[in-house]
Amino acid sequence: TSTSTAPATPSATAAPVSTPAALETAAPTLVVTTAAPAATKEAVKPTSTPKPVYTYSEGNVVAYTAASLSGVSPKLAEGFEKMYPGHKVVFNLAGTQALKTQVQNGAYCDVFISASNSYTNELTKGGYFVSGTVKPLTSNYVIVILPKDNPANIRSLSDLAKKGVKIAVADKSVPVGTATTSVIANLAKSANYGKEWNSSVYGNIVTYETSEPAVAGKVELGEVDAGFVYESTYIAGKDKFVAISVPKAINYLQTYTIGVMKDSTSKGAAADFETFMLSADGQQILEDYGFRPL
Amino acid sequence: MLDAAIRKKLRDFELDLSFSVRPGGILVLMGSNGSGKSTTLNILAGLLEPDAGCIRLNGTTFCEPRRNISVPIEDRRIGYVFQNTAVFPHLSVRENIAYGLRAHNASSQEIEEQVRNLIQTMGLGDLSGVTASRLSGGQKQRVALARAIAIRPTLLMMDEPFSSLDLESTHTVKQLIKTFVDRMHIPCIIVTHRVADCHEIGDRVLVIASGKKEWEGRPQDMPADCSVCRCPSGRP
Amino acid sequence: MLDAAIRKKLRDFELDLSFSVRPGGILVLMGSNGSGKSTTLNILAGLLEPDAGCIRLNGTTFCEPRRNISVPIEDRRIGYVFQNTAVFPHLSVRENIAYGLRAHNASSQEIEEQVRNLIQTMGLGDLSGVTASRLSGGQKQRVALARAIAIRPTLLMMDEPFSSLDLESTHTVKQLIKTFVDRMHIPCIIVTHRVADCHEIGDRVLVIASGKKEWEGRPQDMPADCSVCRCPSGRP
Amino acid sequence: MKPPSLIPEKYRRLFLYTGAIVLVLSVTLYLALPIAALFFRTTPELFWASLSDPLVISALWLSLTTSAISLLVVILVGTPFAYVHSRSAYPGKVLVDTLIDLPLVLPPAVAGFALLVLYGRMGLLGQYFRMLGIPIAFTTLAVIMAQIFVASPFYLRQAKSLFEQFDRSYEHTARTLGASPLRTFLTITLPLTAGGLVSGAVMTFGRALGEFGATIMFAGNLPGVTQTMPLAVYVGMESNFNLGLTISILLVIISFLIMIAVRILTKTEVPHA
Amino acid sequence: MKPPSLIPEKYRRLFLYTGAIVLVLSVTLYLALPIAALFFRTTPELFWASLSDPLVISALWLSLTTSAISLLVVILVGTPFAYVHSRSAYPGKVLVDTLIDLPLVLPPAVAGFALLVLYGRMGLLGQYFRMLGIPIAFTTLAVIMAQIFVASPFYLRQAKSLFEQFDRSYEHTARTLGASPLRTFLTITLPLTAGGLVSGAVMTFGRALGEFGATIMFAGNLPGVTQTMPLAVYVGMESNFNLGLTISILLVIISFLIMIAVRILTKTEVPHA
Ligand SMILES: Nc1ncnc2c1ncn2[C@@H]1O[C@H](COP(=O)(O)OP(=O)(O)OP(=O)(O)O)[C@@H](O)[C@H]1O
Ligand SMILES: Nc1ncnc2c1ncn2[C@@H]1O[C@H](COP(=O)(O)OP(=O)(O)OP(=O)(O)O)[C@@H](O)[C@H]1O
Ligand code: MOO
Ligand SMILES: [Mg+2]
Ligand SMILES: [Mg+2]
Repeated sequence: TSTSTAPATPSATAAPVSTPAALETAAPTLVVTTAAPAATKEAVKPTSTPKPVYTYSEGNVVAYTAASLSGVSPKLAEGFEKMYPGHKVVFNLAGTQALKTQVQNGAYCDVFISASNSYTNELTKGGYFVSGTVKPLTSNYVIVILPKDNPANIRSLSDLAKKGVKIAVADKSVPVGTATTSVIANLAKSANYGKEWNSSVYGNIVTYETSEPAVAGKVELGEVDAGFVYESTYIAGKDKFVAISVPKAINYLQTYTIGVMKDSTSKGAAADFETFMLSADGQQILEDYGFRPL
Repeated sequence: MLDAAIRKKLRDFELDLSFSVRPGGILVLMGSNGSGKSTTLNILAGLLEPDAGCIRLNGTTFCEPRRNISVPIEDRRIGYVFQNTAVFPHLSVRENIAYGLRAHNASSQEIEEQVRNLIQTMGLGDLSGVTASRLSGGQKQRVALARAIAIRPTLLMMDEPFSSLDLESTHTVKQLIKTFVDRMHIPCIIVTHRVADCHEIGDRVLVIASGKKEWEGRPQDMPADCSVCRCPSGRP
Repeated sequence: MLDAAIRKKLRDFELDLSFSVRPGGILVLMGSNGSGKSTTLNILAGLLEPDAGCIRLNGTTFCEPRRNISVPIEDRRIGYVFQNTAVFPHLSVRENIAYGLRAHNASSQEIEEQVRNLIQTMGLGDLSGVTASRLSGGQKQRVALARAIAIRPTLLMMDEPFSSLDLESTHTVKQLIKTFVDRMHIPCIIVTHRVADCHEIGDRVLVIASGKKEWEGRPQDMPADCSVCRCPSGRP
Repeated sequence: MKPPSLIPEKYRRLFLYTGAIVLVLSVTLYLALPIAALFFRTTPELFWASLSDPLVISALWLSLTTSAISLLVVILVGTPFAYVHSRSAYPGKVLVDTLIDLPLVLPPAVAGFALLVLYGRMGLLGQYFRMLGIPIAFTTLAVIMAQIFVASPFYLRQAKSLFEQFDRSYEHTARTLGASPLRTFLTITLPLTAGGLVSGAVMTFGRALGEFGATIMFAGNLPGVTQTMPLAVYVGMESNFNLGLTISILLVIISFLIMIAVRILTKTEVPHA
Repeated sequence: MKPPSLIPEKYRRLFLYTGAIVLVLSVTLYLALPIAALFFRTTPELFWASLSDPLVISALWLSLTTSAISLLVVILVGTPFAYVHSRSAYPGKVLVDTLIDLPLVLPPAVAGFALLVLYGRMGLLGQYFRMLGIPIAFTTLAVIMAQIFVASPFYLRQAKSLFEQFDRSYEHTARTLGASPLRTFLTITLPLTAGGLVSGAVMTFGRALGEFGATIMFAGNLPGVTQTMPLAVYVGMESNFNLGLTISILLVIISFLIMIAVRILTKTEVPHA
């Protein structure tokens, strides 16, 4: 939309780190949950390998983190501090596109968690990461959420094209927005929907938000009838939303990456944080919040 | 005919006066500093509400707190020259004088003529286009006077109108006021500290002290022991 | 001794004057409205820069544009009473009078004493704690005078200081000024429109017209055809 | 009396002048340099390219029209309000005074959220508007409402304090000369406070033109409908630095032109009494 | 003369009063209702819970301290600047006047961006600061710099216009009484313009406290370092509306208290000449 131009290429192949969307045959239905992992309420087990080799002052990690991790971030901090007593992490949460711009203009951080391969690649090309530290972290599918009371009575993805339905999406400069754009394009290409559906859906969009949680917020308030967000947001907020899943075949699997910054002054702690995030404990927390393991 | 009876509590004393001024008559209001002269005029003009009393001009009640009557300031058509002149600083001399005429919807021809006359009579000829904030003290005073007279008021009140005028202007202005009041047949009140002014222009004098009437009468009857004539040195 | 020679282009004419005032002497400055009296005082005080000329007080050059000299206003120690009084509206009568003393770092005892004396002499006794914005016209004028005298100036200048004063105050104030100027042995300039004032308080008179000297001399020698004495009706 | 000597005086002036120059320069540079820096980062080509982008044009147009409407509403309602408020004593006046200030300290996003809670589809009032078939949130009307909410205090405060400090004797004189309260206001009070009011209006217009947080919360971000310049810049800048940059410069230039126009239009010097 | 009759006068008054009441009520309600609506959406429990959240506390503390520092800097530098500016004629004065206004119309995000382009690590000046080992962008200093940049015009404009309109004869009198320019300024000009200056300071403080766009661009959103209340609210609101809401209410209450404190502190009535 609007003024953004550049990274609008949703093609999964363009991004080397990306994982192609897995296939799933499920038809689009009003769902309680998709094939999402079961939310385990079991507490994070303290790891058996704490390595407090760094002094306390070295233990502060600044993590620039994609906004879609907002909900899970306190749990991640808790888990990290449990695994590495003495370490601490602070999150700067914003749309990946904003974080990227900040870093390119001199913002200091130790770890960067991106929700988009194209931004990861852009930063990698710019030489911002310690080489070899950039790793896939987790992944996420796009899903359509509706307010609990479903005021527009949306039963299927076709209903999104009904006249008067209000839809919120993220701007295509936001990773989830990129994913949304390609999901809608894929749906439009499929037989069930088509061009007309496509233009009606675009006609129903009332706002292009600047981060993923902002889309969810508009839905939660009941101000829009539907919003395109990540699965994780729906799973973590099941009491607030109902959802319509998008078949995996035509969905878009967004891959998150994590990397340690070259300018980091506490690379050790940063590496520890990355280790934690990729550890079983870290991955479990992400899964609990609806992220898909790689 | 102006009939006024006013009562108002001030900081240091209570103002309590009643007096009348006949049409064509000039009442000179005298009294030492802070005796309540300006306050009296402000009440007559409607800028201050009295606590009690009644103000009637030509049979119309302007103000009577007991009956909850108070005619809006702009409908009283009183020509009032303030002690501080209050010429409008953003308007030219000409526009200052025309202000009241425009407010009363005078025709532009009438305005033109009136203003020209007044500017000439007041000796403001060269200054008609000058912004009023750039005038000297005496020039401002003359503009304020011309402005008040221009609206052909039904009552004319002036607070120390000669204080900054030079001798020649004082004389001209006095003549002008006398002629105007006579021709328009309206009551007029002038506040002054100079006994000479009473004799020259007043036909009645009201001396007040601490808000109360001390003496009232014809100028020539003024007693020498009156507070405003008394002079410690004996020299008048 | 004040020696002044000033030249300044004004809107309608050029001000071009030179005069001297001896210590203890009172010069009465007269002239019709807009003749440049207030402007002259403003130049002496340093509020306006003259185009040319030289102002010297007791041997010190206050201002000489040619030599690029201009002593800051606050170092001239001139007591100056403005035509519009300019009493500080946010300060009480007492604080208005004390203002200059505080600026000159007088001891608090000295301030206390001076202020008490002046309030009494000026007849402001009951008003000492009143905020100056709530004073009557004449009361403000007396505060302005007391304030200027309080700093024991080396030159005293007053712009129509009696215009709003009642007869008694006028007399008191004149006495006060005469005594003060005499005792402090300083030059003094008073602007007025009343010929009577010249005789009562002045020892020299300077009459200006359109910024130029018209006549200068002793009050008793003032010619009857002088612009400020001339009166169209013949009555003085 | 301290005899005024010449040398110290000379040095004192030098000192004063230097101080004044340093002061003026530092304030000026602090405000000017970042803006100048923007110009260093773009090229004329990029600039012209962005100028021909229809989305930029529509955002610009939307911004200017909504801000102008907001300003108009604020002036038309706010001026009489401020006058009545400053001229009368009524119960709860202090409360109203404080309320006027509140939107100033409210983070814009919160302001937008508050508007949504009130006028949104599910909002306290919004549900009734919805029944009447009048949508408010996510419309251009919402953009204007958000701008008015966050920007009006700047005008209201200014107008209030101007009217409170205005010398009443001018108004009184005009009334005795036969002018109605309205006429007095229009011919005396207004011209003599015009300088300050224009200053307040400029602040209000500026705040409205730059409004972001409340707009995106309450009105959303839809090109052509609710995407004002700040939203376009924000969205654009995050992904495409240079585009954001050129739009910003465009906005700086337009702002500059508006400011200069205001300055010329209000050149009529209003002298002090 | 039109004979003033009594009945029409009575109706006129009624009409005027009704108009005035409607006016005051509508402005008050427009500003008050959205804020009141916020209170409807929270519960005391949520409110107390958010109060004990360390992130909320640190954001609150950061906001209050940075805004206070910004205000202090603006007052200390801005007051003498505005005075010098309004009292002297110098070449380029019109330009400086316009520059002061520019940050007003600049969308805050663009302002933050401009600061980044200048002081950022790669910035025109920032690279030299970096060599000196002084990082600016994305530090608490950047928060303050951003606040000063966007908020100072509100104070500067106000102070400028107050000083310009101030009746010089008071200053002149004080000078003849022996007061230095500084003393004159402190004892005469300042007390007589205090009401307006405080109003300007409140606007500046409010603008700094609510600053969002420039801060997130230039200083980032790092809890404890650069995450001020508006940023915390924004982030909080995105993930948890009720949390964002309660923080907002907290901010409203604090703002309200500050406003009332200012009102009480400046109660000393400054009468007009
Ligand atoms: N704004 C005000 N607030 C309170 N008291 C005031 C105000 N203005 C004047 N006063 C007081 O009211 C009394 C009457 O004042 P007023 O101005 O009527 O006197 P005046 O007779 O006109 O005196 P003057 O000859 O000095 O002009 C005085 O004691 C004065 O101090
Ligand atoms: N601020 C100003 N700007 C321009 N011209 C002015 C200004 N103030 C006064 N003048 C003009 O300068 C001339 C001299 O004015 P000045 O005030 O010195 O007269 P004055 O002798 O004091 O008169 P008055 O007896 O009326 O007070 C007059 O023509 C006046 O109109
Ligand atoms: O970078 Mo996000 O998580 O798509 O807002
Ligand atoms: Mg009086
Ligand atoms: Mg004069």
